Amino acid sequence: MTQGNRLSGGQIDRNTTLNFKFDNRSYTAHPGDTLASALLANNVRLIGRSFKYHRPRGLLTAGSEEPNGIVELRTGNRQEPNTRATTIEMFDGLEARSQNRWPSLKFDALAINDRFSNFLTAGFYYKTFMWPAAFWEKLYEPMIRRAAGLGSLSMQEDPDEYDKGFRHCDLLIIGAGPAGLMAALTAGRAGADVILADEDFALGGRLNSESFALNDGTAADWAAQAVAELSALPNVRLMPRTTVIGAFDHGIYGAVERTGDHLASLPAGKPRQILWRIYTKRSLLCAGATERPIAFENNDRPGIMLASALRTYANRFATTAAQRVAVFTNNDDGHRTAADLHAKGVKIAAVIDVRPDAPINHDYEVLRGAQVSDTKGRLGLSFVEIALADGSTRVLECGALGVSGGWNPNVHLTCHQRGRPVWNDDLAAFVPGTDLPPGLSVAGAANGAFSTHGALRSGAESAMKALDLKGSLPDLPAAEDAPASQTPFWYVQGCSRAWLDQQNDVTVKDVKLSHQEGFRSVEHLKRYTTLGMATDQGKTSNMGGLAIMAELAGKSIPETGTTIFRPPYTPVPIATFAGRMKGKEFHPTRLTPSHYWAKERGAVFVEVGNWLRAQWFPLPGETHWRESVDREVRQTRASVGVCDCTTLGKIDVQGSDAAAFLNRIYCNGFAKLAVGKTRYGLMLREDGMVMDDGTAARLAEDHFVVTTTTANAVGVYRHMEFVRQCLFPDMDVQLISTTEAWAQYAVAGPNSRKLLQKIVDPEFDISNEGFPFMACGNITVCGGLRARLFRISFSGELAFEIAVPSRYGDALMRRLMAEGEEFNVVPYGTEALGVMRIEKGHAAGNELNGTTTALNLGMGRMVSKKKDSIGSTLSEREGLNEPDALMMVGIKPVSQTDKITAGGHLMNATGPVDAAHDQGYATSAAFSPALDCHIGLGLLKNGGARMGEKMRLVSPVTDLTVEVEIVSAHFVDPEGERLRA
Amino acid sequence: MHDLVAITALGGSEPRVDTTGTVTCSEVPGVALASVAARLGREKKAAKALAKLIGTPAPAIGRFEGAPVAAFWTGPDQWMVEAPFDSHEDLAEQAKAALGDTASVSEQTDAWVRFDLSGADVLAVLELLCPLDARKMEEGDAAGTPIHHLGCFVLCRAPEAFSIYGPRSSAGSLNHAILAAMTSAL
Amino acid sequence: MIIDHPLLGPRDSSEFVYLGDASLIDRPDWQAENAAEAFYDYAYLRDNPAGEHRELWFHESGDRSWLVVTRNTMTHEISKVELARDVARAQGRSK
Amino acid sequence: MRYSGFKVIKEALTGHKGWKPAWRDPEPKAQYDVVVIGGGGHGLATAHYLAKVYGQRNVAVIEKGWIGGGNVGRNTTIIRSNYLLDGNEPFYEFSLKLWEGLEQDLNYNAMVSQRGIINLIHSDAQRDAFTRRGNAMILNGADAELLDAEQVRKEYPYLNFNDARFPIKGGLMQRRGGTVRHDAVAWGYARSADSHGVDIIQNCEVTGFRIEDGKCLGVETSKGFIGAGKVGCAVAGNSGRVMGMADIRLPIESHVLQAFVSEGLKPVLPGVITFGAGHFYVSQSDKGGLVFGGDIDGYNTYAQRGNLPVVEDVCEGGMALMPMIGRARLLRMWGGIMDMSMDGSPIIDRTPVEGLYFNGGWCYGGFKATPASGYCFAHLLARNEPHPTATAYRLDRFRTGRMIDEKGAGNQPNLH
Repeated sequence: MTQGNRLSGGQIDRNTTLNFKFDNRSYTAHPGDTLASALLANNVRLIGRSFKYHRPRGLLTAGSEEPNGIVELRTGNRQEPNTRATTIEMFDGLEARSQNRWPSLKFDALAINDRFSNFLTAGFYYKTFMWPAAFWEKLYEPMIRRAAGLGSLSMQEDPDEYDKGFRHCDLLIIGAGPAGLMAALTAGRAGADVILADEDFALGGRLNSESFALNDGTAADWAAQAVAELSALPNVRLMPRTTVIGAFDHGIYGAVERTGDHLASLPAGKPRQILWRIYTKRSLLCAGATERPIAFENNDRPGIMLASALRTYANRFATTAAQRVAVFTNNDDGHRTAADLHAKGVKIAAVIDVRPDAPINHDYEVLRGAQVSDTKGRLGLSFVEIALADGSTRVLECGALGVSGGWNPNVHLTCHQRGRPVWNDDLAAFVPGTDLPPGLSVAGAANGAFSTHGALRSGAESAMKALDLKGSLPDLPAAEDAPASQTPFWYVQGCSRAWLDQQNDVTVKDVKLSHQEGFRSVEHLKRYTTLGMATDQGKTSNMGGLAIMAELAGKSIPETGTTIFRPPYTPVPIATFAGRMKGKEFHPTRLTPSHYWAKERGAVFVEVGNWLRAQWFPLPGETHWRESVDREVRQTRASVGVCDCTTLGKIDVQGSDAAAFLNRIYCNGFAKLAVGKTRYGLMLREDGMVMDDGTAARLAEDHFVVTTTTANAVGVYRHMEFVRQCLFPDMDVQLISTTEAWAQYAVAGPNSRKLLQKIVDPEFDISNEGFPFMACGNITVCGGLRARLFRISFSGELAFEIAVPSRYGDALMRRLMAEGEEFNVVPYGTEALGVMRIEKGHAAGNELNGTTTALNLGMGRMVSKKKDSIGSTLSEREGLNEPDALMMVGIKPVSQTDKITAGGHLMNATGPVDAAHDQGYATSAAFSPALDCHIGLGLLKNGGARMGEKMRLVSPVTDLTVEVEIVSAHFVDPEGERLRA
Repeated sequence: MHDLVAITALGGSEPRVDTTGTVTCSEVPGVALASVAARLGREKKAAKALAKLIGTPAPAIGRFEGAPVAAFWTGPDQWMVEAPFDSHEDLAEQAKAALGDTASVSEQTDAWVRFDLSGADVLAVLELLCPLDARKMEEGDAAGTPIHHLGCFVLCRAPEAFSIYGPRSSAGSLNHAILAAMTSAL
Repeated sequence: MIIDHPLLGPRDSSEFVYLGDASLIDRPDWQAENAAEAFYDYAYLRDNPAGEHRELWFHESGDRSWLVVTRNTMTHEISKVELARDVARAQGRSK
Repeated sequence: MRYSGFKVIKEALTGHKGWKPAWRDPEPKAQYDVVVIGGGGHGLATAHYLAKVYGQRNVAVIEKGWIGGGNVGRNTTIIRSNYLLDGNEPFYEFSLKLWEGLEQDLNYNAMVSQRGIINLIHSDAQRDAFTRRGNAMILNGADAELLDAEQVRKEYPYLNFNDARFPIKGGLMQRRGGTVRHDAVAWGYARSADSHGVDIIQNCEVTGFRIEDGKCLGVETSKGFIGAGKVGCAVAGNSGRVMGMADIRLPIESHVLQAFVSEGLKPVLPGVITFGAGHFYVSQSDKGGLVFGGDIDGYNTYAQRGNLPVVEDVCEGGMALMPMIGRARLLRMWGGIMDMSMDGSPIIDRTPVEGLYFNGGWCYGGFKATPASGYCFAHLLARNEPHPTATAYRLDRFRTGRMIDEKGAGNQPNLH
């Protein structure tokens, strides 16, 4: 069958034929079609199944508010579940499948649920599946979960790219219907910086769906002319296929542009969608209105649609759902649908109008004061049963029924900042309230101006007002100006299985039960029945539910509640919010200056924050990482090793008050540090806990270089700026990060001086006398390159840190390796670094975990009581100074071969092993080549007084219990002779 | 003269240049940088001294001025001085000499990577990168902004010609982001 | 959100890092008799108002100024933005 | 009325005429023994345990809106007891045990679903920290398993094991963790409390306390004065506002936490996953929606809505961790107001005002605590002393330096 339901006219390109597949059957369509219109044109009414009862479902609407016509689009790793057929722009080769059915759409096994619907009422699951208790998780829940959900993910990585972008404008106009276009023309002609966004691929809104005239041409012609004029204005940006999804604080709007969804395939590197953050001075919501249905018995059969949707399909897409159509309405707009379809040659079975005084028509029958009382048709509508005004019943044969219960303004975005719409009695609908997001105003049907003239006028007026334009209104095209008053008619009395939420299968009966059981507030109603929780977010169902609840409660609708909406306006792919930040690009990668060299050396890298650092440097023949690490440690301690420590934060602290400033920042004293000297510094948070540690080198009277740990570099800088600007604003001190400016390498081991002497320019004396432990200074290397040298040691060996401008870091590392050959120099990575610092008993990240005090780390005496420093006062609280406070200790296995597990808990040698008897825990552990056994650092209650005590280190989660001895944390060279050598 | 050979921020011996459509992105290693922060109470003197160094009044908020030695505003009474690397590798020393004790100076040359982005459609690339309204930027405008989580500076050198300074260690990530935006937009 | 930086004009809040109540400027005197209690109050207790709130933001991806932003915690409306350094000085903080 | 499968069938066959309101809608009495402010999960649970366990039936719960409208109705429904510190772990394990018996206790199916929660590990330091935590859990009587990367891959093969920026190196699994149907928790507690005589009074806002001579005599409300022997405050994000009426400043700030749900999907995720290198955690509801969240927005607020940067941050985490969710659509986002405390742990304690008790500071961990919070608060209200599992949750712990800081973030609430 080829497009048997095509009508004449429309805005489709008949010259081009596109092929597509639905449920593996091939069909044809034309550019300008949506999947929905193409399916209707091919006489496909059955598209899906509902969530709970698996009832047959067809299209209800022609827009993004669609609850029923949702499909799985595309194939393979581009499979896209729950996609609204009404918004899928047709492309050649499109493939779509129905979902939530098995084995097939026509014969769905779970349709049996419909037979049991009387048991599966709202909230039934809260009342049952409780006995026996174990069955819930073993039987009931797995059963429910298997039935859950609609479409399926491919389970494969999404291959497409997504972008994020930022746009700015004076006026954002949301929606390009009559109001939006007129507003854009008004603002654009005045020279304002305008963005006009619309979710549709064709701008014009309902103008594209109507048959009436604007000026001398059709409404669609006028829309096309307006778009052409706007396109020519350099100050106006048109964004079709762009849904404004949310109104966020201070005039920021989120918008999703579908740049690739209408294409069969994307060119390489082009995004499928772009998430725009639009910064606006003012914004104008012209989102139109959505027709609302009427609830009646069995109103959910495929073929029963909103009347305006039937009209859109006929006028814009040149198609009809059936050749014989009836309309059920409570207002004049429904009659427009009948007239338009009739004009296109579709047989109108009748117009059923609840109003006794409905207008009559000579082309087809109008049943005044009549209501639809039931419908028939297994997989699609075939008959409607009508209760006539005189009490008799009549059955009409028809393949489609257009339903019109009036219109609801699309107020969604006005609610995004918790604004509440207000009830308008004339319209019998909620209209935007007064508490709109700041900067936003509303025009056109979204503001209750339902006639075309009203929308055009309101668009122009609102644009002028938003931009504060003077002068008279622009000329408006002549357009219909039908009165907008509506008399509500929500549901046919006596109906029971009458659907409100067609996707989630919420019926009038469920609302009644909800009321009966006390779930009467709107929020309770929604949550108890799941009304409005489906993928359409209740755009066509919330109002009906609310109206029925109001009637049951004997209150007015506004007394009962309002329906408010949250972002996003329509669902957005998760990938769109993520943009490019995925895979390896999730976070920026920071490379050290020696990275390319290390890569050549075959280093294994590890993520440390955003940095990639060399973890170890395996040599050929080494099969286990421990071999490499042990070698690096041994060789460093035996001769000399080099490690890139550029990642440590470096902050230049300058100014005449620099020393006084550091005195406040560090808990230990810095005022008296001599120029050319470095000192270890311990930094507390104001709550007395250790924030960070590092060194401060005094390069000049008014110039320090402060180092921080890699992890805390950013936080410490921020903290120092806080102290500088907010606490001591009159200190003469200036801060700047120089972390990246300098490539800094630790050169450690007994031969480190000898190695450095080969590259440090001869005029600089780096002998033990000329450059003693903790010395620092500006030097030059390799014939005049400026450099900084610090005699500090993390490894416990004689050691230096040398820094050169980063661009020379690669060359310096190569030079150190070349010059060091005679000393058997070894590059070492973060693992060996970690081993050596544990052997030396230096606290690092595992100990500086934000809950340790200076006292815990064995540095309690460093906290000076003679001066004010951040954290010193609160560090004195009793709870932080108890006799059994944790103290850092060393941990050694009693048996040389036992392993220490970081994260293991310390228990007394005898007695129970449980939380009540916990004595502390191992913070860090490593194999020590120096001691030839595993060692660890730990925090132990009253640890300072427990040296030599035998304890148990237990780690039930790794199934280990080890007998250990508590020892000093300084395993290697406790007197510090090596580093002073 | 020392004998160490520099590499660029992207790790090459030569700067990287990429063109997509009308837009070219060039890595620019030939630039020396030094930060200048006025000492407390010496703000006016520092600005004067800076003016002397760059040959034009110290840049106002959000601006850059001067050639060949230029400066851009980075914070209250703070600037970044920029000059050709070959002639000014010791820029920090020169700046310190010029500013004396009116300001703190730090070498910043290798703290940053610079990419120059130019071409007719450059705005379409920039709007995928940063929240600045680059359309409104004029020659001589400079602003700090995040690009893909990186703290950067964007300088408008001329209509359709911008410089982006980003953290040197993340040069690869920043370059990737710029090239991806170029492919996407052009 | 948009923070209207007193020097730079409107900037996206994602360029900033939030700290908390601007009362954090009022760090107590460490030598005062009630220093322990005053520091406890300073570090831990908050007015946490539902309404106007003065708070500290750091322009991390910008000019590295700390700002005092007066913002309504019910509506997010920002009524005032000041340089924290000026505020601190005005409140008598010095060195 | 007892709920059961039998009852459901009987009602189905007789036109559902017999269902009664789940709770009454009473007018407030002049005086109660205990008034609980806040008809959220914690307040309703408190009332339930007060009545059922502690025999206090002259109790009212007063709620300014509709019950269950706060955080219990807007969270990501996760339950777990994977805490590190001794002040916390016994309490949360007590809570998990109460969850395990909840349906039978309440005669209400809140769909407690113990499908396991896994905290992923991406670095050695993280493994050390999770080893310590797992051990602490086991030593406190909870369950924990440390998985290596291969074991994680076996359970969740579609996580990013190919080109992850921060590779998955393992995970800490608690199999007894899982999810619960959040609304049903509020309704179940409300129904049970009501059936034990508790008055649940909705649309009744507290406007002040009547305090004389340092003793709280009751609350002023939009429905008039309600006298009370004891008043318990359990209002989560509104703690600052309500306690401010009693001139009590708290170590608490109010922040917004956003949460997200996707469109309904056929089952993909059996349990709960928490990303260790970004802000993202996710589970799948029985209806098929992916329920996920991340970090708080980070600024003080009482507005129940957030902003785009955090939405993006969370989705970036999601895509980095499981790139197969890219084409799933985010359906709805919402925000809840979190009572972020100064050490990330809660407070259940007396206050300086006699007869006024406080329960709050739950940060974004309040939902899983609901049963134990209610139980312990009921214990405190009934006995005037803390429940044994909640002895550390003292209001004065910041003054004395006995913080319970799981994250080690210190006195900055938005970092917890």
